[in-house]
Amino acid sequence: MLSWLPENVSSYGSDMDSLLRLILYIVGVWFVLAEVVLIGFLVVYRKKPGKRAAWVPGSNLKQLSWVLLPCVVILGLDLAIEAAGAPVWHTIKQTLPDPDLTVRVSGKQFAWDFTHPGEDGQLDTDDDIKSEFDLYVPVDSVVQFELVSEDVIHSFWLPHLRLKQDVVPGRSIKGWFEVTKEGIYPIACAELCGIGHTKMGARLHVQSLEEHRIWVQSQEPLDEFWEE
Amino acid sequence: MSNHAQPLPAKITTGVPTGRLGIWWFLAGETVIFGGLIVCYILLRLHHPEWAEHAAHTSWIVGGINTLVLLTSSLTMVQAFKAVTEGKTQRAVGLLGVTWLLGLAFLVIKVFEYTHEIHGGYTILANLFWSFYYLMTGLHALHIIGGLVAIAVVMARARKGKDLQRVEYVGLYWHLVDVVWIFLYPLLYIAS
Amino acid sequence: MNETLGHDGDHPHSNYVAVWTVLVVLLVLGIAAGFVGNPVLGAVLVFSVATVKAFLVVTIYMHLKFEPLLVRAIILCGLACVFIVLIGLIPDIVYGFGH
Amino acid sequence: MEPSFLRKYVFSVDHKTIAKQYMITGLLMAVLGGYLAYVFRVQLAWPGESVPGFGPVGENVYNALVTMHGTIMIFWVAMPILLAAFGNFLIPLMIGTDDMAFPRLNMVSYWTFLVSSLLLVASFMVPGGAAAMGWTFYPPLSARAEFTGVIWGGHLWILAVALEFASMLMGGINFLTTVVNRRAPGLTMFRLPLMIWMLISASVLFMFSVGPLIAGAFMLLLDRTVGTGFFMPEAGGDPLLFQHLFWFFGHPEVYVILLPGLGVVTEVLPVSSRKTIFGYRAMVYSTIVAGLLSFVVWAHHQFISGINPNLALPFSITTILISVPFAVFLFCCIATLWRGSIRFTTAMLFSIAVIAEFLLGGVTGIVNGSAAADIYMHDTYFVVAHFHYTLFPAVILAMFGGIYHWFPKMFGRMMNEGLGLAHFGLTIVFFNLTFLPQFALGFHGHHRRIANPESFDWLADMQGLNVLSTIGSIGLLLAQILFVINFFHSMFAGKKAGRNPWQATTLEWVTPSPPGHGNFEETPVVYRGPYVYSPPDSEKDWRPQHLPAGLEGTETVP
Repeated sequence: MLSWLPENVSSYGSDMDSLLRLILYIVGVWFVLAEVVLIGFLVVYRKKPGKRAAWVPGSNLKQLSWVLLPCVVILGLDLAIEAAGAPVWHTIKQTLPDPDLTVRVSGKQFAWDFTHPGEDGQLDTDDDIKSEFDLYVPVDSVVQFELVSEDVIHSFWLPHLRLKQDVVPGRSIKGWFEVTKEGIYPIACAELCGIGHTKMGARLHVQSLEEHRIWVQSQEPLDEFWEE
Repeated sequence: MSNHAQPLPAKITTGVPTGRLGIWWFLAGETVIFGGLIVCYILLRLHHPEWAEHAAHTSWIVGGINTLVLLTSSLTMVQAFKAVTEGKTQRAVGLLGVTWLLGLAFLVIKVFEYTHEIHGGYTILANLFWSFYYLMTGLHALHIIGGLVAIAVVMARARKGKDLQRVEYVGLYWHLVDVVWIFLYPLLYIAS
Repeated sequence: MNETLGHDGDHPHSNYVAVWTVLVVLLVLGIAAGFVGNPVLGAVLVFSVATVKAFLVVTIYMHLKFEPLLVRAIILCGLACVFIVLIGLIPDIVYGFGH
Repeated sequence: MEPSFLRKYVFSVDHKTIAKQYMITGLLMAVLGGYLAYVFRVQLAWPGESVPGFGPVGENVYNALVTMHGTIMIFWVAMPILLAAFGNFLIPLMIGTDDMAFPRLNMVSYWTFLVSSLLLVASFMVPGGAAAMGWTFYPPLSARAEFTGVIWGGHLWILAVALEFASMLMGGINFLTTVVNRRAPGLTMFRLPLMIWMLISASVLFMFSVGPLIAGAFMLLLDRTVGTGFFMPEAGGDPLLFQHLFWFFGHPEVYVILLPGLGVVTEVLPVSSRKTIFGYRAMVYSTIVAGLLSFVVWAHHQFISGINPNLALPFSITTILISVPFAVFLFCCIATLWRGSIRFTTAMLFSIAVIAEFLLGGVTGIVNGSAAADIYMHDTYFVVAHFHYTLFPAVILAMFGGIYHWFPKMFGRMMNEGLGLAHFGLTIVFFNLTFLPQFALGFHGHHRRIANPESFDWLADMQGLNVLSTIGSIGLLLAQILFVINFFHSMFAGKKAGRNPWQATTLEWVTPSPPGHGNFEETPVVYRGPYVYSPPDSEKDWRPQHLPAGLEGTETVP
C-alpha cells in the first residue's frame, strides 16, 4: 500500500513512511492471522452429521489464556507502535528548529495568503512579500511557518511533505518543514471550510538557494508599507 | 455460567422504586448537561480574568435573596414529602402550594433583575460573560418553569389523593434545580 | 408507576428545618467569603461553601445518603465525567489560545 | 377489550410496536442516507456530470450531501435501529417482563424522534438548503450563517439533533431502569444475555457523554441565531472548545452504536454454532473497560486541530489501548466458533461478516490512533474507509443479522433464506468494492469532503479508484432491493414461525411469535446463564434459561 504514497520530499517524511510501514506490517500480520483462524474455524467446524459441539465456556483462566495471551502480545505491540510514533510526532509537532526562513500562512475562504520576509529576513517589516496561492521556499532549509486564519478553520495540507496542521481562528500555530527536493508541490485545505473548500489549493515552489535569493530581490515590496 | 441449575438469589432488584430510579437517571443526565455548561464557563472565565469587571455588575444582593428563596422552597418541598409519608395529604398539598409560590417569586425577582440589567446595557451580546450569564440563568429559569408546571400537576393529583409518590419525584427534581443555583450564584454573582 | 407508599423504598426523615438553618448560615458565609481580599483564597472559600451546601441538599433533602450504592454511583459517574472534561480541557482552553 | 386502531398501531405504548415504529422510521431514513451517498459518489467518480435522479451537484450541495449523509446514518439510522428498535424489542423479552418500566415515556420518546426526523427532512426544503458544515458541525463555520450561506438548514439541524438526543435520553432512562428493576426472578446481572449488557452499556455511555455537547449545542444555537460569540475568537470564545465538547461525546457515541451491533453477534453466534459463548465474563468486563476508556480518548480526533501537542501522546496511548478490550471481545467471538457445529443461516453469515469486516476497521484504527501517523492520514479517505469498515459492519451488517434472526419473533414468520443468501453475498462483495479502494485513495493523500477530485493534479491518476468505489456503492444500494422484497414479502407470506425456530435458549423465544400484549403467559423463572448449548450432561444441544433442573429438554421442538 505504501507505493500509493505520493513522493516524499521532506526531511521528516521518510520517518513518517517507515512508521506507516511498521504499523502496516504489524496490523497486517494480525489481521491476516485473525481472518485465517476465523475462516479456518468456519470450514473445519461446519455442521456435520453426528458431530456435536463441545462445551467450552471459557470461564477459567486456563481456557481464557488462549484469548488473553494474544491480547498481551497486542498490548506489547501497541506500546511498540507508540514508542515508534512518539519521536516522529516530537520531530514534526513538538520541536521548532532554528529557522532559515519564517513565513506566515493565512487561510481564508477560499485561498491561502503567504507572507514571505524580504531581504532583511524579518516578517512584519517594509519589504515583506505577499502572495496569494504561491509559497516560495529554498531547498534544504528549515522553514518555520505561522498559521493564522481570517475566518473559519482550515487545514494546511502538503501531502508530499507528510505535513498537515489545522489553522484555527484566534490562534497562531507554529510549525516547520524542510524540503529536500526542488520542484512545485500542491498545497490543499483538508478541513471543510465552506462552499469553495474543493478548490482551496495553492502551490509550494521549492527553489535552489540561489534562485530563491534572486526571487526575493526581484519582488516589489508591499505598497501599504510604503505609505507609512 | 455453569450448565447446572443454581438456586435462585433471594432478591434481584435494587430495592429502589422504579419511578425514583428513573428520576435519578434523569437527574444524572441533567447533571452532565449543567456540569458541561458550567465547565465551559469556568474554562473561559479562567482564560479571561478581565470578566471580573463585568461580574461586578451583577447584584449579589438580589442573587442572594433569590438563593434564599430557592433554599426555602427546597425546605417546603421536602416537608411536603415528609407530610405525604406521614399520611397528611392536605398538609402536603399546602406545602407544595407554598413551594410553587416561592418558585414564582424566584422568577419574578429574576425578571426584575433581567430588566434592570438590560436597561443598564448589559444584554446577551454585551460581552461573552453576559452571554454565559443569560444562557446559564435562562436555562435554569426554564427548569424552574418546568418545575412549576410539574408541581401544579402533582398538586392537582395529590389533592384527590392520587399518585402521591410523585411528590417525592418532583421534589428530587426541584432540589436538583436548587443545587444548580447553589453553584450558579457564586459563579456569576460573587466570585470576582 | 403504580407503586404505593410504605414499602421498602422509604427513608427516615431528618430534621429538615435545622438543615435549612445551616444552609442559610452557609449562604451568608459564602457571600462574606466573596469579600475576602485575596481572590484565590476568596474563590476557594466561596466554592467550598457552595459544595458543602450542595452536598447537604443532595444527601439530606434528596436522601442520597439513604440510597443504595447504584444510585450514588449514577450521580458520581456524572460528576466524574464533568471533571474529566474540566481537567482535559484546561491545557487547551485556559492556556491554549493567546491574545 | 381490544384497543382502538390508533392505540394499537400509532400511539401505542407497547414496546414491540414502538420498536417496529423505530425500525421502519430508521430504515426509511437509511434509504434517504443511501440515496445521498449515491448522489455524491457519482459526483466524485464523474465530476460535473449531472447525476441521474438528482441533477448537477453544486459545491454547496455537495457539502450538504455529505453532511446530511453522516448525520442521518449516525443519528437517524444507527441509533434508532440498533439502540432504540432492538433495545425496545429485546429488553423486555430477554429479561422476562411484560413491558418497559415507563411505557408512556417510551411512546413520547418515539414521537419526539419522529418529529426530529421530520425536522431534518424538512431542512432539505428550506431556502438555502440543508446544513453544509459537516456532520461534526465545527464552528466558526457553523456559528455564522454567512460562512456557508445556509441559514435555516443549520438551525433546523441543531434543533433536530437536540430533539433526537432528548428522545434517545428518554429511551436510555427507560432501558436502564427496566433492566435494573424489572428482571425476571433468578435473572442476575451475570445471567443476562450479552445483548442486554451491550444495550445498557451503550445507554450509560450515551447518557454520560452527551451532556456537555447538549450544553455546546445551546451555545452554538445562540451563536447562530442571536449572534453571541461562545465559539468566535473575536468575541473571546474558542472554536476548539466546541471540538472538545463534540468529541467528548463523539467517541463514546461510536461505542453507543457499535456495542448493540456486537451484541447481535454475541446472540447469533452461540445459537448458530450450537456452542456456549466463550468467555462471557471476559466479554462483559472488556466492554466495560472499553466504555470507560472511551471517555478519555476523545482528543485523538483532534491531533492536528491545534490542540496542545503535548496532549497528543497521552491521548494516543489511551486510544491504542482500546484495541486490547476489543481484541479480547473479538477473539472470544472467534473462540466461540472453535469446535462448534456451525449452521450457516443468513443471520449467522451476517454476524460472521461483522467480525471479519470489523477486524479490518479495527486494525486500520491503529494507524489513525498513532498521533504521528495521523498527521498524514487525518481527514483523508483512509479515515473514511476506516470508519466505514467499523461502522458499516457494526451497524448495517449487524442490523441485517439481527433482523434475519429476530424477524420470526417480530412478525411471526420466517424470512426467505435463499433471498437472504443472495442479499448477503451481494452486500459483502459490493461493500468491499466500495471501501477498499478508499484506503488506497487515502494513502495517496486524497483529502475528504472535496466535491471534485480533479481540482488537484496529484489526485488525477487515482481517479480510477474513485470510479471503482462508486460502482461498488451503486451495487451496494441496488443489492438492498433484495432485502426490501424479502422483508415485506416475508412479513405477509413467509413461512409461519413457531415460538423458537432457532432452538435458542434466551427468554424471548419462550413467548409466542409474535408475542401478544404482556409478552409472557406466565412470568418466567430463570435458572441459568443465557447460552447453554450442547451441555455435556444432556442429549439435547440446547437448554433454555427458564426450565428448572430435571425438566430440561422437555420443551417441545417447534
